[in-house]
Amino acid sequence: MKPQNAVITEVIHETPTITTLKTDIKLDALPGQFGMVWVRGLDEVPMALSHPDGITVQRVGEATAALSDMQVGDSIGIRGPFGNGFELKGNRIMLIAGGVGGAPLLPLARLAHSKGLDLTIVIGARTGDELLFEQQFSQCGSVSVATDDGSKGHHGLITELMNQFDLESFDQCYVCGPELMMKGVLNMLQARGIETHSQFSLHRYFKCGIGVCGACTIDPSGQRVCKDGPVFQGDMLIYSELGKYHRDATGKKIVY
Amino acid sequence: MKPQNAVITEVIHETPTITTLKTDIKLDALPGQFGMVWVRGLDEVPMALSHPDGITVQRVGEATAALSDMQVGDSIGIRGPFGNGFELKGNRIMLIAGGVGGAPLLPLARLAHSKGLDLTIVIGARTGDELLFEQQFSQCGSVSVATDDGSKGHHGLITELMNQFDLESFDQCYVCGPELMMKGVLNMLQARGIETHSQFSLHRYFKCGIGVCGACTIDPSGQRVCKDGPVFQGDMLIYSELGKYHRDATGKKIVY
Amino acid sequence: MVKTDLSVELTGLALENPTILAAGVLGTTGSSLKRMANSGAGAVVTKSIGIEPKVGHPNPTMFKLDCGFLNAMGLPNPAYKEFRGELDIAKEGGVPVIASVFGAHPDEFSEIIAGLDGADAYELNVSCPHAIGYGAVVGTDPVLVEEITRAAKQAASVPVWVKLTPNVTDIVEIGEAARKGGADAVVAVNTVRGMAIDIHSGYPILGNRFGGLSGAAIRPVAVKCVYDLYQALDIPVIGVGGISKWQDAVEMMMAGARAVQIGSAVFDSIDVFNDVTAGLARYLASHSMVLDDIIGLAHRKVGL
Amino acid sequence: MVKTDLSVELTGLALENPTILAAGVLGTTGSSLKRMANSGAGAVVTKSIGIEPKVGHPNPTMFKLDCGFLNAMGLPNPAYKEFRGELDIAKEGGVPVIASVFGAHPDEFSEIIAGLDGADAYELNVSCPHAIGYGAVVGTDPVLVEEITRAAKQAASVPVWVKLTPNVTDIVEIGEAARKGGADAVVAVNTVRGMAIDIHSGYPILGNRFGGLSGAAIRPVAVKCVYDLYQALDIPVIGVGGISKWQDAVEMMMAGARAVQIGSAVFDSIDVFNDVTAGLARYLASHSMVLDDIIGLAHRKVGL
Ligand SMILES: Cc1cc2nc3c(=O)[nH]c(=O)nc-3n(C[C@H](O)[C@H](O)[C@H](O)COP(=O)(O)OP(=O)(O)OC[C@H]3O[C@@H](n4cnc5c(N)ncnc54)[C@H](O)[C@@H]3O)c2cc1C
Ligand SMILES: Cc1cc2nc3c(=O)[nH]c(=O)nc-3n(C[C@H](O)[C@H](O)[C@H](O)COP(=O)(O)OP(=O)(O)OC[C@H]3O[C@@H](n4cnc5c(N)ncnc54)[C@H](O)[C@@H]3O)c2cc1C
Ligand SMILES: Cc1cc2nc3c(=O)[nH]c(=O)nc-3n(C[C@H](O)[C@H](O)[C@H](O)COP(=O)(O)O)c2cc1C
Ligand SMILES: Cc1cc2nc3c(=O)[nH]c(=O)nc-3n(C[C@H](O)[C@H](O)[C@H](O)COP(=O)(O)O)c2cc1C
Ligand code: FES
Ligand code: FES
Repeated sequence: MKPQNAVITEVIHETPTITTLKTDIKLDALPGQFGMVWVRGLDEVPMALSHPDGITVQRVGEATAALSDMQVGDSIGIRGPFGNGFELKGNRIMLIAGGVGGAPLLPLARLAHSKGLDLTIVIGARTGDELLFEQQFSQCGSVSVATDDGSKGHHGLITELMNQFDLESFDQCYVCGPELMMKGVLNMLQARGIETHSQFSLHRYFKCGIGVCGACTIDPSGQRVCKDGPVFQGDMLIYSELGKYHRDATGKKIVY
Repeated sequence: MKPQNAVITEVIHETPTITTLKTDIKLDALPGQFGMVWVRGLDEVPMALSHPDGITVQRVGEATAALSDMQVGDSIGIRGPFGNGFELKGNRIMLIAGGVGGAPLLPLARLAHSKGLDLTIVIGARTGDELLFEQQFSQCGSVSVATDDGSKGHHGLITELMNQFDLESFDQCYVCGPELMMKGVLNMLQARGIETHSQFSLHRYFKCGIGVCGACTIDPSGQRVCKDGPVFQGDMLIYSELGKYHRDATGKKIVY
Repeated sequence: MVKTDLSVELTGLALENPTILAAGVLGTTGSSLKRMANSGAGAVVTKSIGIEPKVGHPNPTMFKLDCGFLNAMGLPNPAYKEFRGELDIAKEGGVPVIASVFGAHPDEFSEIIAGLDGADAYELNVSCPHAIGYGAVVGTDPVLVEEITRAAKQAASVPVWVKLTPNVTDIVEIGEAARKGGADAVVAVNTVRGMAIDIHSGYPILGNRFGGLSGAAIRPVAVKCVYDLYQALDIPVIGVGGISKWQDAVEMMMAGARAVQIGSAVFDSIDVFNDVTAGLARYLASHSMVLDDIIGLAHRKVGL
Repeated sequence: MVKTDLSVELTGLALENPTILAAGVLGTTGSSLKRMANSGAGAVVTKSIGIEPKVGHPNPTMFKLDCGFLNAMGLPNPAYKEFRGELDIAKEGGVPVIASVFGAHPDEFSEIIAGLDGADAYELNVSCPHAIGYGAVVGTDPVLVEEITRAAKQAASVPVWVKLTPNVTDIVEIGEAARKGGADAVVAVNTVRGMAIDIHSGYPILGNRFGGLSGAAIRPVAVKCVYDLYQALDIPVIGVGGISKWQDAVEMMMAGARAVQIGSAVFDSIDVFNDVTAGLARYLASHSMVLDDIIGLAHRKVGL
């Protein structure tokens, strides 16, 4: 499909580096699915659909800066929804969001809450100001917070915070955040033998976004993050490149 | 659409020059619709779908000769159904078939009969042997026959035979046959002011068969016989080229 | 509601709207051309007319694919003498009538143009991909294209458009040859060479074995050709290839087309001209733009 | 039920079935190539690899159209030194691995081939339509194609295939140049040049503005190219372009392809190789034919 035109209707500054853009179009997406967001004349980048009609962008480079600076009335192109999305399983679930990783998890939290599920949500950030969607998540379940600098909640890593819970008591864990954090979470789950009860949303360099070009495939399965993912069950990732390396736009391996 | 493959399952010699080919495919056609019948390696010609699974061919030239000589197990290609087909109107109807013009009218007779309509069927041919579908038509309504040589039925033109009927008493007349015969019928209906109650199936040189190339358009309306037709209401034809001229494969006018 | 103005001046011709019936489609007779004018076409192009009558290739001559259409008509036409009278009837449609002309060398083009007097413009078909000794052979040679255009310009007292084939390594080279020969506009594109085979039997489906691809399948090809020609030439480009919706017309005009031709899409409906025109008008009104704003817009967006 | 034999000998390589993963599609990594081998491909072709790392064009680099796909990846690749290791992983898939190679002149091709030792064959991409200074520029010049092929043949101890662009006036001329240079097979076709414009903004959609059309839209174009090449050359032709169903593979083989490559159709399902193979087997069985019976059948039907 060609990109749909989406006009910005609302700009919400969530944190000093993260901005939500609401638009005039709704995409009928599953939680965890993404869109290819086109900043015309510049670049097209994958973004989780944090809202049916919106995305939540962390400023990291050129395209995300342009998005973060958009005003109401500006427009972008969106192709999607793409990818598989999260699958709700069980009654008692945990969501683990690191930084902008909260973006794909917010619609999941809302869906789970609307179905009456018991939600425990662990969110982490570098610093208190950067916590994403704390308030929105609170409306869906009980929220625990960790910050690297201790400015809010637990001082330290999300994984340390997770240790305070009886992880085996959750039917499913849903995870999105920086790769090394996700690797840490996966290790914890694996240590407890419950990695099959987890779903991770991965990040790789996307070109086509539709499963054809191969830019986003991961080793050793050859699975395409854009089409077979971005959500993978934890056990599928154990012997994978996750946390070891990823590839840049040329296809070259970049070691973490 | 590409041609469908149709394997000949039955060959019926209807008259010395007319043959019905039954095939292993059924086309869901309205009476009066046609198919483009491909004799591979030779030509593709329009043929009324005289049966859901068959056509009825008069030997006139190369393609029709090849079709007439086909054996069970041979195959042809068919694109279709194309064109508009006849529209059943009223309770008491007359069918007027000259020669192979009976081909598009047979499925109409069968449909009308199945709906309990009152059918009067007038069929004509050069000679008695060449009368097409006399028996099949008899199962649908009362049949009158005219032959040019008087070998069967009325000796003379179909139009003379029609004079024996109270034409105004029919809700609709359906006509297919040689062009000058059709023109004669149209004149008769027009003289009685009932040309709006008639439908004529026309014959013009077809190339594309799907309304794009323009080979089959008639003057002065520019209507396409293959797509807007082949069936036209009588009044649409009064000031037309019908009976005056048609065009050959180059587009040149050939005067009748 | 104010009616949006879609009129466009094209090589001196005044078109009420920028949609034109493409050559070879419903252009066999004057009546058919008139009907298309009455169906909303801003101008109509005749079937390509030659010097001698031609019956064209054996059937099948055209069929629909999942994506687009294939045809190999083989330039059937009754020759210009026989066709001349159709022009007068076509002109009763009240829109410019463009005579499409094909030949094997410059003199033939001149002779036909002289014989088909009364057309509002001529479109030189130097691009038919499936007529032996004509068409593609002619249209792939820039020297010949320039000569033919020059001869046609001399013979004609009205504008001359040159219709280009996409089946060349560099369409701009041919477009430049046409411009040098004096073309008032180029028309891009004719069909893309293609072929389909009947898998039940192994026979090529077209009577001519191969032919030209048209319809939605070739729109991206046409858009690219129009884009390149607009960038290279200082004469108008008329875009044709796969237009069936108003969105397609907008895209083609943004690529640089001053007007568009529509061919295969009459398959779906001959109302396509009215539909495209209505959509264009709505688009322009809702964006507060006029036609000139969208013509070539893609070039201005990327800063040429 | 006896399993129909679909194995085919192709330039000395033994393929279990005649479906091959096309270059640039899911061929960025060894694991991905291996996965496609496991999904039923009879052989796999890598992403085109060059001499220097390239990030390729900015996104959007590919999207789906109503008819086909447009892409302008811009030959992203990590250069042959970095890629060498992926070949070994790919070979674990158990099917022939063909390294696709691109460059600007003969020496580059030689250097890359020497560096990418271990491939079962090389496919020379002289046809990418959207890499400045590479690809189409190279692939449209018969002299250069012949030289590149000759240099590649000298550097390689395994078969060399040459992949052709359809964006030329006469693909047979280029195919003949490849054959003269010693090509073991030609592969036809690469993408057809094309472009699409975003009508909401006027921007060309592809980051590179224009790119290559693939998928169903180009199948008739590819079939025609394969038909012509089969007729003209005495080396095998490998058909690629728009194949997504077994019927498409039958058609391409009837046109003359000894094997087929499948690219864009992985969009619908990576099971496409198994599906096409299963359909081919059913077709042959029900017609009591073997693969050789359908290869080039369209030529035999019309008596060449
Ligand atoms: C499935 C998925 C969902 C995502 N969802 C979100 C989200 O909801 N919110 C958010 O802020 N970010 C999200 N991202 C990350 C986002 O795509 C990158 O931050 C963005 O592409 C950076 O672009 P840039 O031009 O600003 O940065 P650049 O300066 O171009 O690059 C910075 C880094 O961003 C990443 N990046 C750049 N281009 C791409 C690309 N085409 N594909 C993937 N990564 C790229 C690379 O790691 C690169 O090193 C998601 C990524 C994926 C794969
Ligand atoms: C809508 C329609 C339905 C028809 N239904 C039947 C039918 O059910 N049974 C039947 O026997 N005939 C039917 N015909 C006529 C039939 O198409 C021609 O008899 C046939 O095309 C002759 O082909 P040929 O090669 O045998 O003859 P040729 O020697 O090629 O030509 C003899 C004459 O047949 C006509 N003809 C040839 N090719 C075509 C063509 N492509 N399109 C139209 N006419 C052509 C011309 O008048 C020509 O002068 C129908 C025609 C039309 C338009
Ligand atoms: C049935 C048919 C006949 C055609 N005949 C001609 C012709 O005689 N002369 C010509 O220049 N182009 C001819 N064309 C090409 C069209 O004018 C047009 O360039 C092409 O079909 C692409 O446009 P489309 O996709 O809108 O059909 C023909 C096309 C079709 C489909
Ligand atoms: C995303 C994408 C990337 C491609 N990259 C290459 C490439 O690197 N080298 C090459 O020779 N062809 C490349 N191609 C062309 C394909 O190999 C193939 O020739 C073309 O897509 C037509 O086949 P298809 O219709 O099955 O996709 C690419 C095609 C696509 C869609
Ligand atoms: S980004 Fe192209 S396959 Fe995933
Ligand atoms: S035969 Fe082509 S329009 Fe009727």
